[in-house]
Amino acid sequence: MARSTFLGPAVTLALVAAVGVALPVLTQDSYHLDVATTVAMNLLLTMSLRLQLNTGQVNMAHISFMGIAAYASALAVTRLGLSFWIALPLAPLVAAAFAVPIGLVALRLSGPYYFLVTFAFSEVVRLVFNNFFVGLLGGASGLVDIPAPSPLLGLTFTDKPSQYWLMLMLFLLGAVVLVRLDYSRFGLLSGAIRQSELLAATLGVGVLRVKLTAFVIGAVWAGVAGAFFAHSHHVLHSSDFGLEPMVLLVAYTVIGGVGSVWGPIVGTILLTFTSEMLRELRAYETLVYGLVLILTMLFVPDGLVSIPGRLRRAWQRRRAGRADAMGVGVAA
Amino acid sequence: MLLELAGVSRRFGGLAAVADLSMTVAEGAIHGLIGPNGAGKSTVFNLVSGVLPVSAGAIRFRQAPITGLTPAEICRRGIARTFQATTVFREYTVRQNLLVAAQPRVNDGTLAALFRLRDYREREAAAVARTGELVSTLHLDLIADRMVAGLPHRDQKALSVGMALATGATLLLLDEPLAGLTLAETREVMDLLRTVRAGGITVLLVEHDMRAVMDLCDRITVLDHGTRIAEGTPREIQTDPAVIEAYLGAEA
Amino acid sequence: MTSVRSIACIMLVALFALAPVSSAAEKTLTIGLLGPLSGGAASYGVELLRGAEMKVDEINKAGGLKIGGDQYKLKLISYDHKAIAADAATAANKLVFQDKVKFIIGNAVGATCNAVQTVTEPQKVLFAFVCWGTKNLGPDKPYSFRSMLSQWEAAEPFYRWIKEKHPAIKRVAIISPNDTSGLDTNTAVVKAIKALGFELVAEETYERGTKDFYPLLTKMIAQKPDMIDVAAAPPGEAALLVKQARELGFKGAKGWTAGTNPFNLIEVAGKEAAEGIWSPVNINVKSDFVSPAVRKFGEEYEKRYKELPGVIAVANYAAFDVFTKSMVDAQSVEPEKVLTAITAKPHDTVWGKVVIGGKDTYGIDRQFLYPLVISEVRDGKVVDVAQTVPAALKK
Amino acid sequence: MTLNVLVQALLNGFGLAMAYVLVALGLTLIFSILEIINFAHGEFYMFGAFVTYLAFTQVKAPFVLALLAAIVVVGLAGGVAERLVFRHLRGKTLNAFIVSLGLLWVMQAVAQIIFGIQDKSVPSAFSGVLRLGGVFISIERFAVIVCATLLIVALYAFLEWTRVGRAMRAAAQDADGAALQGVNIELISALGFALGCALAGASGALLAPVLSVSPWMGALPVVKAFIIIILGGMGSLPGAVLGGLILGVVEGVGTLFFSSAAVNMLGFLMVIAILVLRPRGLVGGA
Repeated sequence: MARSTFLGPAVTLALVAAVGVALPVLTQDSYHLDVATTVAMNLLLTMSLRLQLNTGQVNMAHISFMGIAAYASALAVTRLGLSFWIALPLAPLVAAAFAVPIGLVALRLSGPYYFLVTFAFSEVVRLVFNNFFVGLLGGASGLVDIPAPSPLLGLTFTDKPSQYWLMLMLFLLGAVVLVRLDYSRFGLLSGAIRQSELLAATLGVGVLRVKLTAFVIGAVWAGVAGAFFAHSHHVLHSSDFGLEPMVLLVAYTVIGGVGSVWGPIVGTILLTFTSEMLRELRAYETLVYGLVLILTMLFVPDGLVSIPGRLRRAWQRRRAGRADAMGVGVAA
Repeated sequence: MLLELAGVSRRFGGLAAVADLSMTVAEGAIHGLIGPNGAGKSTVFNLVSGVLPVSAGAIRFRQAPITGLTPAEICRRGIARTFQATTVFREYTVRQNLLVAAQPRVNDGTLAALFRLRDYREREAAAVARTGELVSTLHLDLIADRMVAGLPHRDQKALSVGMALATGATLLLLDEPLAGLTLAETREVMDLLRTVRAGGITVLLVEHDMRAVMDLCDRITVLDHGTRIAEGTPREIQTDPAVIEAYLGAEA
Repeated sequence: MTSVRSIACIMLVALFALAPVSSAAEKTLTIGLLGPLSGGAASYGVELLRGAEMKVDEINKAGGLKIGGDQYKLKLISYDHKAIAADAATAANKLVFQDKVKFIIGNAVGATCNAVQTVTEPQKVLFAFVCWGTKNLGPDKPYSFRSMLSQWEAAEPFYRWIKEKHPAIKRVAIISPNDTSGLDTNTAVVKAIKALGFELVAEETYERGTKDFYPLLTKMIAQKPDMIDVAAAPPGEAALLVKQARELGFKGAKGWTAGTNPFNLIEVAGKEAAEGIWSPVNINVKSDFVSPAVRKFGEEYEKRYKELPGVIAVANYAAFDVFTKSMVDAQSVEPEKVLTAITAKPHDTVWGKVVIGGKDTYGIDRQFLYPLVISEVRDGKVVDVAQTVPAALKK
Repeated sequence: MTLNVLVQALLNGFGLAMAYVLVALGLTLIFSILEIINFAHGEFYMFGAFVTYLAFTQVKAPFVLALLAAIVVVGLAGGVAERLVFRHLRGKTLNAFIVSLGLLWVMQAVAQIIFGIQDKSVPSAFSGVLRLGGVFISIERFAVIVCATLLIVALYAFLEWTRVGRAMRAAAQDADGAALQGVNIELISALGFALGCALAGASGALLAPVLSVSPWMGALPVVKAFIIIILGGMGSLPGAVLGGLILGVVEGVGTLFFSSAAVNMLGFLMVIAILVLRPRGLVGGA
């Protein structure tokens, strides 16, 4: 977890918030706002996914927790008559209730087995959304007519700008929590586990505890994104929580850089722009997008966010090289 | 006795890396563990630190059994170790490496961390303070904030010993801390080990530099093919025929 | 300094002066299109696109549309949503708010239509599609049209024809993919079967992309059906179903209620397996039942794309036809006016006469109704055997 | 539920199982040597199918030649992919996942651009149907069972009795250990990756005439391969065969009693159950 960002966590976070706040002032175009809302939602999803990827393994179930919370929130509002503002905090807890058992199972495994058990779980959840409890979940034609968030303190959330503001606030809340976590002992330990799980264990770090915490906190914030998604898209379908959207989230996070809490932000924004730009290319879109993934991973394995760090270290090494030559060693 | 191994063995398939080994380590001593390559020294470290489960026998620390505990639990009981191939967190700075090791007994309470509760802040401050002390005792001040990946091998070795100390352990298992060091650096680390012993910390030392072992250790256990062939003071070990035979091959 | 500024002003004034002088200004009307253009369901998306391109090029070659004193050239913008609901909503947003389209003609794969409608209905954008979900049309969705006969229009007349021409068939087994259109097709076919006195012996669904149907077919054949209807299976999978059914010893009749492209089915399944399969919804561009316009369309399509068109390509071609003719009738490109023009009277299209109906099924007249041609595959060729005209057209 | 139907259901299950075992063996071979899961493994299966499609339609090659062509061409492509891309990613789970995801999209897009979007049939060297009492199986499928089994036996022989094969198994057990014994790891991992892809290509070639070809045909077989290696245990050849048979029986017989969605879910629930009880899979291979 590279602590040494240039500007320190608080300033960087403020910068991100400033850009987010400035955006609706710059453009009222609903398409831009829609893309911006999706980006803000994906930022929350990738930052919470990074928490878990940072321990070094690919978790394919993250999108399922988003789905579970989305359906839970939609049903809480449409069937139980709860207000959105009650469903919003409850839905992530439902996701967490699923995340604890699955986490305990998955985290005892490593490498490919972890990937496969989370993949298996995500497919079971997708199949349930598509084929089972059809009366409740809407089955293959999806859950439709999910109302927009009910008004709060006189504010309504039915149009694009207001939904953007809501998602931006949810993202910033999540970002603050995730950044504080990252710059705390928890962040230090999960980064240590990623670099060498054995060394961390022999130094007294409760590896399973840290990993499970990352897994469940990740599921909670994915749940928040899910609740928002349900009430802003008004339609839920199993294809939104299948393999394709999940691998995209992993790509945003790893291309951005798993090693730093800022990695997913860089990855999500750049890759979302790339795919929107490539939208006209149709069949060539997936071709170019695939090449972008391959080339980035080969030339920048630690993700785009590691580039400034690498440049600075190269500069530092050149400076230090001169220092050693002058005999300023360590213990002399 | 601080550490006791009773009839400990570890088999990999047919091969017995450690066979029915019994030995004890006195508190406050520097206890040498020597033997030719493949004698099972690193395996003993892996068994004591919980990285490998024993095939048979029991290990007791302060009279309490620790066989079967996880490496993290054993570390919290007070046993820290380094690895033969110096393993450190390469993407972290020196200070961050020490900080990871500095709080084994603190539960990594994330909620506490989240809301910066008072006791979390105190323990965090204590850890940072301890890290500061260690940086100076290990003379790592100049490179304290440099990324470990770029550091020369000797600094990384010093850091790995420092991290073992940072856990606040009372028993250190050091796996060849002097390997690859110059004469000056070897003397430097030996002084460090003496100050560590003076601070009441016990050291179990695996090392091939015989002069350093004979100079440093209070007692020495000699392993060959996984079993104990001798134990005693440095002088006794130097004159023990079984040891000479194991090291120099059947001369006579 | 001042001289430069004054020259600039004079030029500006001149520019404005010129603008209103030219009367018949050349304008562009942008029309949007969505669909799965990659992934498993891509054959639907690409056929929609090709049908649209054919009509747009045809109109532009003939000089465009003459509306309200202006000459409009058509511009087509299409986006790929890979059959993912959230992607479809984002693409729709881009079309409506970025590209400022007022008409989206063409979309496929059920769940994506619901998602797109959350954008097009509030923005009063006219939206024509071939999605088969029953919830896609309704009084609460006045700006949405289905440009192709769906299972609700085809199942009942199809099974009525079977009852009359093949009375021996009593026991029917049906199978479809387990997505929106698949499940809706099964529901419609079951309703028609029960209403006409057939016996439903098996109703199965499969995960889209399945290729090995031996297990499912074994279960269905064990019920001894007289006929297997591969309902909403796309051409590739329908071909594998009939081929494998034959391998498993099934000798009975074969139906394909949602048969969109029998030529592709014959190519993949082979002549023997495809022999005798009936489908009510497809269009055979080569048969003598159809109007010369369709035959011409089929030839041009085959020349341009080296493949025979499926019914979806013809449907979207006809949808563009109806929409553009209505714009000329209404002499406006305002969705409200074009909407009234579309629903005002029947239209002459490549299908022949098309009426906008379906009130009894959906509660609103937004379904393209045109003659239903039932075809049969004989010795590798698609032969039209019957034609039924929807009640609304008889008036 | 007559006996005929039950026997037919069992035969359906075993029918194509061996071909999916080939895909699983390729996946587990690559994993054990390079410690990465090749997410694009299904696309090499598709590649093999299209090579056979071209061999039959353009060159009218006989069945065996088309199968060999698929194995060689896809194997070479696998070797090139390893040399260019995958050898830098040994053990880097996250990076390897993203690279193989990128490769998946590239291969699907290229196939769509070259071969278009409509499913295509591959003429089969075998026609006609075998009828044993009330039970049916097309000769085409019977050929798949025979060829796939022969290929598995050949692979087993190669890994057991040839020098390169044993070196591969050594590298699979412990890459560093093998390197110490003079095994040329660079060469072996390239050959291993090539062989893994060739196995998938062979499966694609065998199944192309039975199941038709399309650019997206690789998605389902790779999921089946995932399930098979979990049932059988990663890295064990007999385990993969056992896993393939179990999955075949579950799908063949299960479909008689449950909906296809429920049978699909059963496959994934088995994976979860096994990983909870035995984290290394049933047979618990290397």
